[in-house]
Amino acid sequence: MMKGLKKWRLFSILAALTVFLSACGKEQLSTLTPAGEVGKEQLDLMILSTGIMVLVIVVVIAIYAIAIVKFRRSKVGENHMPKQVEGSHTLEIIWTIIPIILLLILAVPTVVSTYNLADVKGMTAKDQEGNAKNLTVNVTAKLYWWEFEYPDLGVVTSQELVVPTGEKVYFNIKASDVKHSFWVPAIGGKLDANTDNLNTFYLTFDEKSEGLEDGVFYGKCAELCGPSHALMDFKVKSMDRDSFNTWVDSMKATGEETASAEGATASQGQELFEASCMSCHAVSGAGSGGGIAPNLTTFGDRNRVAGFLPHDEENIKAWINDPQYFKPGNKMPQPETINNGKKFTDEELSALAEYLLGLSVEK
Amino acid sequence: MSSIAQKRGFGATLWEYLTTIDHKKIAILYLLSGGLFFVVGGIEAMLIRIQLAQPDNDFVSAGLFNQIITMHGTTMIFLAAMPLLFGFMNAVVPLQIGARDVAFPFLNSLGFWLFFFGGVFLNLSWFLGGAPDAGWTSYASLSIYSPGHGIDFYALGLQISGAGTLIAGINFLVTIINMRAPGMTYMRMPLFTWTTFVASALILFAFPPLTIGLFLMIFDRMFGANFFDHTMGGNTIIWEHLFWIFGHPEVYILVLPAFGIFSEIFPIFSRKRLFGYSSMVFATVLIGFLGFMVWAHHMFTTGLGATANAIFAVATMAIAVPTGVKIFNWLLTMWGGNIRFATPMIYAVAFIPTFVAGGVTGVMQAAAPLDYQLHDSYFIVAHFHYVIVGGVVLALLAGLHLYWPIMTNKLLSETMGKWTFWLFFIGFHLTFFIQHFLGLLGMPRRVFTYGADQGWDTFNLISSSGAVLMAAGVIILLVNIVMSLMSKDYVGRDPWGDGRTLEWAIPQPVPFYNFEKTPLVRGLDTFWIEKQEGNEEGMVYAEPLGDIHMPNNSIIPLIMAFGLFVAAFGAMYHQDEGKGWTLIFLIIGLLITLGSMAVRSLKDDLGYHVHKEDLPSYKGGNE
Amino acid sequence: MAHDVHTHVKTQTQYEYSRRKAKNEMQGQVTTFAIMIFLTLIAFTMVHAGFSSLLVTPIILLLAAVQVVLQLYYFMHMSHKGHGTAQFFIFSGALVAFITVLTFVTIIWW
Amino acid sequence: MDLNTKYSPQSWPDHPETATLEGKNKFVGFWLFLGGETVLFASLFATYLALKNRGPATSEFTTTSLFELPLAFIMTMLLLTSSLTSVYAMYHMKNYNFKAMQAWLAITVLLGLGFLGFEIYEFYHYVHIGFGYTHSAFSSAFFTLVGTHGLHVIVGLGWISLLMLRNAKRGFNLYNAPKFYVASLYWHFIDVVWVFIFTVVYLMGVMG
Ligand code: HEA
Ligand code: HEA
Ligand SMILES: [Cu+2]
Repeated sequence: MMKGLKKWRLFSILAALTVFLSACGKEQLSTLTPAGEVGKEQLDLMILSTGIMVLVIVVVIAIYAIAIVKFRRSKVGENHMPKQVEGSHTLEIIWTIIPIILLLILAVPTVVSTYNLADVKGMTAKDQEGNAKNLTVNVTAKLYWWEFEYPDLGVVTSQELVVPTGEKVYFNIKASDVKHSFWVPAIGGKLDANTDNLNTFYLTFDEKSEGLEDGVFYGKCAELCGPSHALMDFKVKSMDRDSFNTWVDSMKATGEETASAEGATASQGQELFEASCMSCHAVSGAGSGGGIAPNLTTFGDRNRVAGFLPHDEENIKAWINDPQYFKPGNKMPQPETINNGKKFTDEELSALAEYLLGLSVEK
Repeated sequence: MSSIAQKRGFGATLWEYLTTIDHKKIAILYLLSGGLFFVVGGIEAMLIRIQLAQPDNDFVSAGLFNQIITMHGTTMIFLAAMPLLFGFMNAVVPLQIGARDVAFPFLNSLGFWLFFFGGVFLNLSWFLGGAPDAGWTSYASLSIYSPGHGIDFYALGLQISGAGTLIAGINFLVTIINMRAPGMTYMRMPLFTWTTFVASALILFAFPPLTIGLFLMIFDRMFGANFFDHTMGGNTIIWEHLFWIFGHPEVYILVLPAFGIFSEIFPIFSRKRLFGYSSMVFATVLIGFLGFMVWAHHMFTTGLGATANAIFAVATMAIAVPTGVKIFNWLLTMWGGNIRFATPMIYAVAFIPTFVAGGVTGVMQAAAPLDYQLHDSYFIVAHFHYVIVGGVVLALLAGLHLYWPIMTNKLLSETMGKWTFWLFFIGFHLTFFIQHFLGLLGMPRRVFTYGADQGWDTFNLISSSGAVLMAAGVIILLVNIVMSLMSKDYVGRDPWGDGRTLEWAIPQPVPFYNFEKTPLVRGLDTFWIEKQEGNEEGMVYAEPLGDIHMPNNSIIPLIMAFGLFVAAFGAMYHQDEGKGWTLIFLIIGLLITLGSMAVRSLKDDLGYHVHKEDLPSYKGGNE
Repeated sequence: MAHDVHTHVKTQTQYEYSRRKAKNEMQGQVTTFAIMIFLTLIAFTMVHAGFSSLLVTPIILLLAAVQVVLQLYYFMHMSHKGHGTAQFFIFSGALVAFITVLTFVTIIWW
Repeated sequence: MDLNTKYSPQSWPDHPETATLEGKNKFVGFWLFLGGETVLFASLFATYLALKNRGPATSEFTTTSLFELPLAFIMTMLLLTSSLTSVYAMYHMKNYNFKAMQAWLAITVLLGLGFLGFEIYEFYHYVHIGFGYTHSAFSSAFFTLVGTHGLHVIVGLGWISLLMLRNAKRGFNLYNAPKFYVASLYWHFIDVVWVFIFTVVYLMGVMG
């Protein structure tokens, strides 16, 4: 009776906790609200292991609580001399066997899932015409930004990964300077970007990101990589296959026509950009990776500046004016070094901002 | 006898401590410097929590934050937790096994001074151009890339103090193997001695990989080698492996002695023999053994492949079994006992649920696919503070209260002890419980700040406020220590009343030669047996009173360690532009060290004898 | 702690006996040495002869292991009594060493 | 213990190295240290194996092009023989024959010096042809592994020589007997490591 009551209480506490947590967690960021098969598999494992662990804790606490209540000195008397028990083989066996069983229950799905999630055979699968069957993205992590190259599609972008929903997307992950780690908490667990080898895995995106708070999933760098490690965020846009195809086509199109700016200010911005920024930043989404600075083709479609600042003119200007202030240690030159020793004037900054905001493939 | 009762001036006392090779005084040196570093590491922790108390905080800058977390982790593990444990091992183990001192008193002192100078060297980085900033794990690509000398301080400082640790480890092993009193078989050794033994064995095998890893890093950074430079054929994963081959056993090096302390406390304060002694010993050895088979669980996301991940996942889970055996044995020790809630026991009682909570999250992380989500998130931070603070630090605090009378012949205040406990304990859970959820909500570790749009504000604030309570607890502890040192309430031998092992049988204050006559051990819990049989003295002896041979004090260990300290500066600075001349420091430093070694080995130092006529229980004649 | 040194003067027979024993042992050591040289020669010759490395590698590693055991047990007297601790720690060290090398040749990839 | 106690061949214990507690401690402590050294060298071997033949694309040095068997063979013979001579030295320590022990130790040192000479020549040669320490990951790993062994040889030589000089006038006592014994253990261990170096680095290297 007592026991049943205790259990019931525990469950209600757990339930309350779950509600509380899902209310707190952000859907675009929390591992507790997975929007992909991989993340779901991991959450299942988490629920299973949490269950086992809660069981272990409950058992320990129960024995423990009884022991310290029943055998306290104020209860058994100052001079009580306990029996000096040596041990008990039966008990020893029980508390060896039961944990082993619990661990086996956890170990089996762990091993199965380890192999499942490492299965990247689909990466090399080809259809009849010899085209890749599945989408592969090459992720290159660089000091504080991310480059996403679609080798089979001839498209490259940065800072915002765009993926189709409902299919496996394969990733080749590598770092170009120091070690980073690629993590989209709401989609699935992470994989390191090493400097010396290529890592591969897959993720699936089951939900369109459109409905989310910012219209994107949040991605993180999860390996300390220098002062601005905390700011090395990226975003993920997931869309249905048709929209994705459209996106790819418009990206490809940016390779043919050089996007010409509309309006006088924007044109001034374009001139400035071509004089000072083009040597590092590309504004064409067609091609392959390896850029020394983020590809800005989709800049107007993004929802953050430099991965973390709110996406508005003010912040763009402030960023260009002093990138080191916002992301210490990043590789973008201060304006003086690219603008003949001078800072950009406010007017020039506005022009650049307007030009950049006009770079878009989605609008 | 009269010779030790003399009152000394400050200078003489200082000199005594600088040259001492007495394990009891070295224990005090370890506790003092470990305590100092604990406060330093604690202040760094407070800075971390202040910075993270609210989103977009700019209390410290990004670069500085990385230095703070690196130094917090490194200081706490290498310079606080381990030395404090060494302090207790030094204070207690020789007494527990009925030995006159450790096997190599001279090396004992050398080990301490190496640790000390290594620690000082590491912390000088704050004042000499910036501390290391690549995390306590110092992964190779970042640490090779990191400008300035921070990482050099890390590599050289840990190299020096690591040498000290290795020496200390070998010393304890030999002490326990060779110096046990007659009758003290392995299966009669108190558990703190057993855990010291196994932890020392882990040190013996775990520190060499770290030594090599650090050397490779030193050579890469200071002498142009290419171990970790992939453009030259190097490979950064080598560092990860070497670090964790050391790093995982390291966590058991920390926690096993902590288990040992608790295994002493439960029987004393339950007035009952430790339940399942032999299985406790077996579990200790097994944990030590398995500890070497699991290191890659820190590298699940490195990309070692499914097979490696699966093997290491299952191996890691296996450690839960022997650890569980220990937990249940402690519970059953209390069961049917007569539990007295003195301060050490409160810590022990609080340790059980806390450590189990930390241990089971460890098992969750061992499930590799789940760890893909948890790795490098705050969940990990929560896990290891639950096991480290909830296991090791609670044991250190418990041990301090428990063994204080052995070291000072006084007790710490119980009232203040309880205040410290409650503040620290509540603060601890407030700080770290919530961090599990921060991790699940996607917060990576080692971030110097986070945006207000990430939904982590409240939890971080709660976490930071808990840290304040912990600090308050520590401050009360410091007051307690100072007040006890100033008081004159001597308590004498066996102040807890239920002491069971030899260290409680020895007269207080402990004479510098420990036991007048080597005791004879007649069973497990030898003091308890003697007490039960009404033996007032608490001990029987294995030999008649005789002259006692004692080693001489020596300043040489300090000088040897200092030489390496000087050499490290030379190694570090000689590559800087226009500072080639500093190579001379490397040479001078090494000469100091080698020279003092030569002096040591050329001069026969045979020690001296305390004549039996001068011993207190000498009654004339030939006994 | 000089008082636990038990020196006693041997009788002539005892003395001669232990001299003889030491001498026999020394002869054994020379044999051991001859075996070690022989093993080394085999190893070098096999490599020199240019057999397939798939065949030779395991054999020379085995020869090395045998040589090391000879060094440890005979030259370093590990076969004598009182070496239990030494054996335990050397073999533990060898185990850790083995695992370390094993991982470095398997899961550090390119 | 008393340094002035004089021993005769008859009163000299069978195991002088472990006749005192200090001796026993040294003996056990040293074996433990060797256990740690095993792991230390294993880490270096492991690193070497992982980095063997790895270098920048331009590097033309490989194990097959660098290593020569005759040199390795001579070095092996020198070191193996020196192991035997140090066994002889310990044999004479047991027999309380100080002069003979010193003589055998002297031979050991000479053989060790010979080994070292060849090693220095080898290193010098590699550096000379452009395979220096900083040349590639392979070179760093090679020099660090073999160099650490070489450093052990130097330490061993220094140690044994110092012991010989220091005790030349004193002869045997129970204070220095463990020291001689432990130094000889060290010397054997250096040989143990070398057995793996010649097998793993040179023999397996020549095979490619
Ligand atoms: C004292 C220190 C200590 C201790 C004792 C432990 C104990 C354990 N640790 Fe922990 N760990 C650390 C310190 C410690 N750890 C540190 C510092 C890190 C992070 C380093 C860094 O990255 O900076 C870390 C990280 C870490 C990771 C890597 C996470 C990651 O970075 O991705 C993993 C993964 O497997 C892990 C697992 C475990 C396990 C399984 C145990 C087990 O030993 C726990 C066993 C105990 C129990 C399970 C509880 C009692 C048992 C029972 C009551 C029986 C019944 C139980 C079951 C059936 C489950 N630890
Ligand atoms: C023994 C090990 C140990 C101990 C005891 C602690 C203790 C604490 N640790 Fe930490 N911690 C680590 C080992 C340890 N830690 C490691 C290894 C890391 C990883 C580092 C890395 O990522 O590389 C880490 C990282 C780490 C982080 C994550 C940083 C990050 O990833 O960004 C945080 C954040 O909350 C934290 C907090 C704390 C707190 C609040 C305490 C508290 O328990 C501290 C309590 C102590 C005090 C509060 C004492 C203060 C004393 C005073 C204030 C008195 C002052 C008085 C006078 C001067 C007279 N620690
Ligand atoms: Cu671990």
